[in-house]
Amino acid sequence: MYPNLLTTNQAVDPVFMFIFGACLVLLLGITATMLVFVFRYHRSRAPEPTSQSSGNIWLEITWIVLPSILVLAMFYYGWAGYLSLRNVPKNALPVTATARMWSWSFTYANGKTSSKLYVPVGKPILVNLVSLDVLHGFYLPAFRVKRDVVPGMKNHAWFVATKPGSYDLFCSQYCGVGHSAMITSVEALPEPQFAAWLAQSASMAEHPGKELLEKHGCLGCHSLDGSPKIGPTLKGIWGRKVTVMTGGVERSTIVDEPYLRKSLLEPNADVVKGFPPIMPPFGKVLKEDEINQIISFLRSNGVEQSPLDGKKLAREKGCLGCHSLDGSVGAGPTFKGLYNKQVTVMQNGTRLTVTADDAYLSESIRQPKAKIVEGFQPIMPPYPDLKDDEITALVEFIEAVK
Amino acid sequence: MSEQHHIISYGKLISVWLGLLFLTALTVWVSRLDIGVGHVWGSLAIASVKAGLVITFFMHMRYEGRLLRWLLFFALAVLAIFIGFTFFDVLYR
Amino acid sequence: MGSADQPETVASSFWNDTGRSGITSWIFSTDHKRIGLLYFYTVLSFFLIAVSLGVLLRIELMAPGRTIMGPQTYNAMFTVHGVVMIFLFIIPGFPGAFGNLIMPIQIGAQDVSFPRLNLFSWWLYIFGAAIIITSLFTGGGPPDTGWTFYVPFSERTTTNVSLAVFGVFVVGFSSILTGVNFVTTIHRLRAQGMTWGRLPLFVWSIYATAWVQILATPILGITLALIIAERLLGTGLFDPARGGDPLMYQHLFWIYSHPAVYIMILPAMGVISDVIPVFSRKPIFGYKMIAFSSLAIAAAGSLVWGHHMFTSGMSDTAILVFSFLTFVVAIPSAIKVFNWVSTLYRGSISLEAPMLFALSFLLLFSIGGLTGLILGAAATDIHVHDTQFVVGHFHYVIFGGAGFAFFSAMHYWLPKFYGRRYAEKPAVVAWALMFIGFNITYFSMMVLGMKGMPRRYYDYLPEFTALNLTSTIGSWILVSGLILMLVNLFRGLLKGEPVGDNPWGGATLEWSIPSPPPTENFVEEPVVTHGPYDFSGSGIP
Amino acid sequence: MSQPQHKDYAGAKLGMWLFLFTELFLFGGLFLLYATYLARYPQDFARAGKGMHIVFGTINTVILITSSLTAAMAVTAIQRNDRRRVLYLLGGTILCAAIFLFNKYLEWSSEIGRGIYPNSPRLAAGPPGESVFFSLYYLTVGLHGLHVLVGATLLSVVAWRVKKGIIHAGDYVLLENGSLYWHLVDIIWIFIFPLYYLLL
Ligand code: HEA
Ligand code: HEA
Ligand code: HEC
Ligand code: CUA
Ligand SMILES: [Cu+2]
Repeated sequence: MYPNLLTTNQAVDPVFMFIFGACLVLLLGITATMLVFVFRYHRSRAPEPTSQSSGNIWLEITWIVLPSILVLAMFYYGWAGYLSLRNVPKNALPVTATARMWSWSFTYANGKTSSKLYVPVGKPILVNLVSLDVLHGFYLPAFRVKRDVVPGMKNHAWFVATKPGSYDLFCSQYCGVGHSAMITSVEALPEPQFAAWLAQSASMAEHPGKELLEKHGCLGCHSLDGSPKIGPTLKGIWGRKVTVMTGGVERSTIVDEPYLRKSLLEPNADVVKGFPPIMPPFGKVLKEDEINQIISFLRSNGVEQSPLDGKKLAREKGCLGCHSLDGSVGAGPTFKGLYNKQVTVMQNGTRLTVTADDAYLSESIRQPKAKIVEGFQPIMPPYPDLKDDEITALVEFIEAVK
Repeated sequence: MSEQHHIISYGKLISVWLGLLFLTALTVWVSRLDIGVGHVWGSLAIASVKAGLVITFFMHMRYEGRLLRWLLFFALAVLAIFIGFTFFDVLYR
Repeated sequence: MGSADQPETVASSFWNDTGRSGITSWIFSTDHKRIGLLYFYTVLSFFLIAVSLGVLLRIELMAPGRTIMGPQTYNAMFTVHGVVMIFLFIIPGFPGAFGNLIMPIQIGAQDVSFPRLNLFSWWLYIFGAAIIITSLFTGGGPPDTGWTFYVPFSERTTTNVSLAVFGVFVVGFSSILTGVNFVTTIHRLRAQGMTWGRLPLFVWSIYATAWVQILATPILGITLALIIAERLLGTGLFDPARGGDPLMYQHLFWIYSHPAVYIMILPAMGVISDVIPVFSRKPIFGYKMIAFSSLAIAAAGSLVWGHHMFTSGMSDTAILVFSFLTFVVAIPSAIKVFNWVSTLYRGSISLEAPMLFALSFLLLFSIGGLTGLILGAAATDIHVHDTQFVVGHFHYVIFGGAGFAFFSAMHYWLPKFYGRRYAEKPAVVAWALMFIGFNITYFSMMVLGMKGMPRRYYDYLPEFTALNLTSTIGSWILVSGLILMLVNLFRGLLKGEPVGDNPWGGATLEWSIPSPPPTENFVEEPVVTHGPYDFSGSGIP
Repeated sequence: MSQPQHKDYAGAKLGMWLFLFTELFLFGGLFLLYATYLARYPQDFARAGKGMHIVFGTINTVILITSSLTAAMAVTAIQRNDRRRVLYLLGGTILCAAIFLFNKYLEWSSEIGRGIYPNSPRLAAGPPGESVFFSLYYLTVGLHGLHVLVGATLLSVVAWRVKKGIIHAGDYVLLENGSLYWHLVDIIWIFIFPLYYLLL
């Protein structure tokens, strides 16, 4: 397909051959000479030394100059090969690899994410490396490619798979307990299959939350496009900082789930500054799951979303880097049979036993440091960008792992 | 004790001190000038002269044997290399 | 140690002719020989601890998945293994033990320049070691960062990194003081006639090492202090979120730690340069070149630290420079190897234990060094960096090189201080076991690395099973050899045949004084009239 | 023991110089970081440097230079066997050290009062280079302050020994080494001063 393309293997392997070859010759030469001398001049055969020579300037010059030339050649080939590793072909397909303790996720130009690196055969891939926490290493032994993934730094690597197949992808830079489990693979697919894979994304239905907004007339007072109406616009409301009047006192708060819920049920408890207290309470009108759907819609800022797959999420967010599904103990407790189990946890230095119900599980995900399961280290990172429905999906997924 | 010890007169020490004070004033004055990056090199140059004075007279280097001078030079050169070589990375990244 | 190990039959020697007795006559002694033995035994104890950890690491890796420990334990274990081996065994080992025991005698001095400082160094070492050991059992548990303490991980982990790092800091300070002491001693206390051209090569190598200790160790000190500051004060100097750069940590760390590998190997090369001529009864070939190449390695070796960072995202220019310089350092090592081999030519070679260890050093160090070339070349390092190949490389140079030289030195010099010697046959058997076991263990690791198995992996894919198992079995052979060697050596030192003043026929000064030496080393100040390898002048049969 | 306790004067001084090298390299690591971060954040460094108390810096420079003078004069004085004067001069050095540290204390309190200290919310909110600058500033100056403290203690011990007559015109290597150490502390400051107070 790209006959003239230099692959990373072609850049590196000859250098290996050359240096290994030279070293082997040297090593065998030195060993053989040594053994011959030891044998020939062993005290049993040579009771007295037959020479007291203490040097020979020409010999020494020879073995300064020759090795110098040799190592310079090694240096040169090594450097030349390295340059090809750095020269990214122009037509390379960009993919972003995100590393975190202890999992990989790959993002393609069209926004698709995956926990394995799918690539088309024969096309160079440019991997942009992003770390969310500590150092990791992006290592593809099959392609002789390695680059550290450094937080705050834009590193990249490129490679091309010439044959379809599955290749190991390791984390090479030590990054903590899950380091050796931070393994995934490169899946090289023939071009058409890859294109199909890339295009395939779950077809998205209209979000049920939006229908509810229409149905209950919310959109009469609130816009979805940022324009002001009687009430504040709902565009970008999630996470927004608002100033509200609570019982006549001014305070500022962040829009989150409890806030939205309260805004629907008792709209006049917190009134956004600059707006009249005229919104009716919806407590009698909306059912619990409808409220959840509305909140989930607002949370997604009106962007349509596919229903969440907890298992996929758990893999992508790296939960499975620490939590197993088969009962084995990793860096964190296993998810298997966790739901409704009695767990012993440490909270602020006191030991207590709790039931792993929905509330506990979502707290464990939101604030991992709040309750630490006995026998584990407080290393689970917080996930500030996990949205509520994602957490719900995760909890549901955990519930399902029996 | 076998070695000879040079005694530096108070007068000389005080003149070195005056020199150091003058250089301090100079470096503060230079820092007010508007010469851009020149400041870095200017103030470092003045600081080096000051350090040189301290080493030469206060620390008696002027009256020491060759060995110590060489060693000092060597140590400073190594430090300069440590810092300098790091710039092969920092400057070209 | 203590007076229990003291050979009973010796007359007046440094074992018994001091005023004090009991343990305080040791731990407060300023005699370089006693301090040397103190170092020797403490260093050896740490070696045995770390070696046991190494064996446990291998057992864990025997099969994929969990074998005997969990990942957190494994990570802590290789960290402690590395830290203890590097900072408590091999770096203080040569200068502290043999540098102290031998160097002053070889230059014809009664002691080092600052004997009290010397004792203080040992105490600092013990103090630092105690802190490191304490850090394993307190706080958040043993550190799990690897011996390199890379940020940002070392700043985030909840294990007891700060304390361990502080311990290493203290040990580093001890190493600095030893270096200062030795450079001064070699400049000031050489006996009459002991010109620079007549210094034994071991002294030359200790001299070069001492310079590295002086100039590189402070950088480690400040680097470790910065880790502590980052953890405790949150200075953010290496934290990208606050403008820091994690790579600057790596620069600082390797500015010390690459030269540090020469702290490990240079004295070892010195031992080899002393042992090979004696057992060949022939002057060393190219004395000047070997002496000079020690300095050259120390100097050029300070300029190559970047070769540990080829994949880190360092600039390509820096890779060019550091890769080039890495190859430059290989040249002085090559000179030494060729000169050692040439020394054998037309000699009269006797294969006793010290010589066997020395010759196997040649082989193992060459393998280790040549694999270093693979690592030094930019293209090939990319593939093998952070894999088992690197682990193989450095065990070849450190254990196969420095370690085997240490064993050679133990067999060669310890009889001098005990007046008794080990039995030859078991020593040879032990050597053979170790040599074979060593190659099985570490060669397998190099192959694993070529196939792509990363290092610091608690678990691995099934395709790596066979070689890992081989390596583990090799480590057991190695263990049996080591145990046999130590048992035989110490039995011999305590109960073995007495040796004369000069059992091997050496020409350096330590063989001209009684075994064990008297406290003041030389009854009258020696006047040196011939070179260190001039076997014709020393009246040997 | 037959070993005559003869003093190796040149050896002691060589040893001291070697030790000073190691101190230099200890600070060298911080200077290395300074240099590289200056290359990366020149603007931020300039802005941060403007916020420093140049008056404190200058006064402290003068104080340290003067303390160095008295330390150097103390060596001359002991060579001339003028022990009383040695004590006065060393006293002067130690006094300078105390004033220096006191000034430092005032300066730091004022900065901390303004919300400038490692990991402070103010620095966290500001540009990254500024946070790096001040972290380095606190570390370098803190380490230097520690050395001032150690140096002053050392010189006090020396002064005490001079008083006891252990150090005298015939054997004063301890005094000389103590003052060498003090000069090193001074030299380090001579570089810290322009780097943190005057640059850009
Ligand atoms: C005793 C310790 C020691 C010694 C002596 C050496 C010696 C050398 N080392 Fe090694 N090295 C380590 C200990 C040591 N190393 C350690 C501990 C690490 C890992 C650190 C970590 O990450 O944990 C490491 C890692 C390491 C790396 C980084 C690898 C990576 O992480 O990617 C590199 C890269 O260049 C390297 C290169 C070399 C070279 C070129 C030499 C040269 O000095 C070797 C010179 C010797 C020879 C060349 C052989 C003898 C000569 C001949 C047989 C004659 C013929 C030779 C020629 C013609 C050239 N070493
Ligand atoms: C002086 C240096 C030195 C020495 C001698 C050794 C010796 C050994 N090391 Fe080494 N090792 C390091 C320095 C050293 N190591 C360093 C610096 C690292 C890197 C750490 C890091 O990544 O941060 C490392 C990492 C390292 C790893 C890699 C871990 C990983 O990346 O996953 C492994 C794995 O096999 C290993 C194994 C061994 C073994 C089997 C030995 C064997 O040679 C041990 C041989 C054993 C014997 C000969 C047994 C003797 C036993 C006894 C005498 C029994 C007495 C015991 C009791 C009474 C309880 N070491
Ligand atoms: C860095 C490793 C790590 C990652 C990644 C991680 N966790 Fe955890 N998790 C832990 C650890 C360790 C604990 C136990 C300590 C604690 O309670 O904080 C834990 C505890 C939990 C608990 C409580 C379990 C119990 O037994 O009570 C839940 C639920 C949980 N995690 C869910 C998740 C989810 C969902 C994700 C991904 C979005 C995730 N974790 C990602 C390490 C991790
Ligand atoms: Cu991520 Cu190792
Ligand atoms: Cu190195």
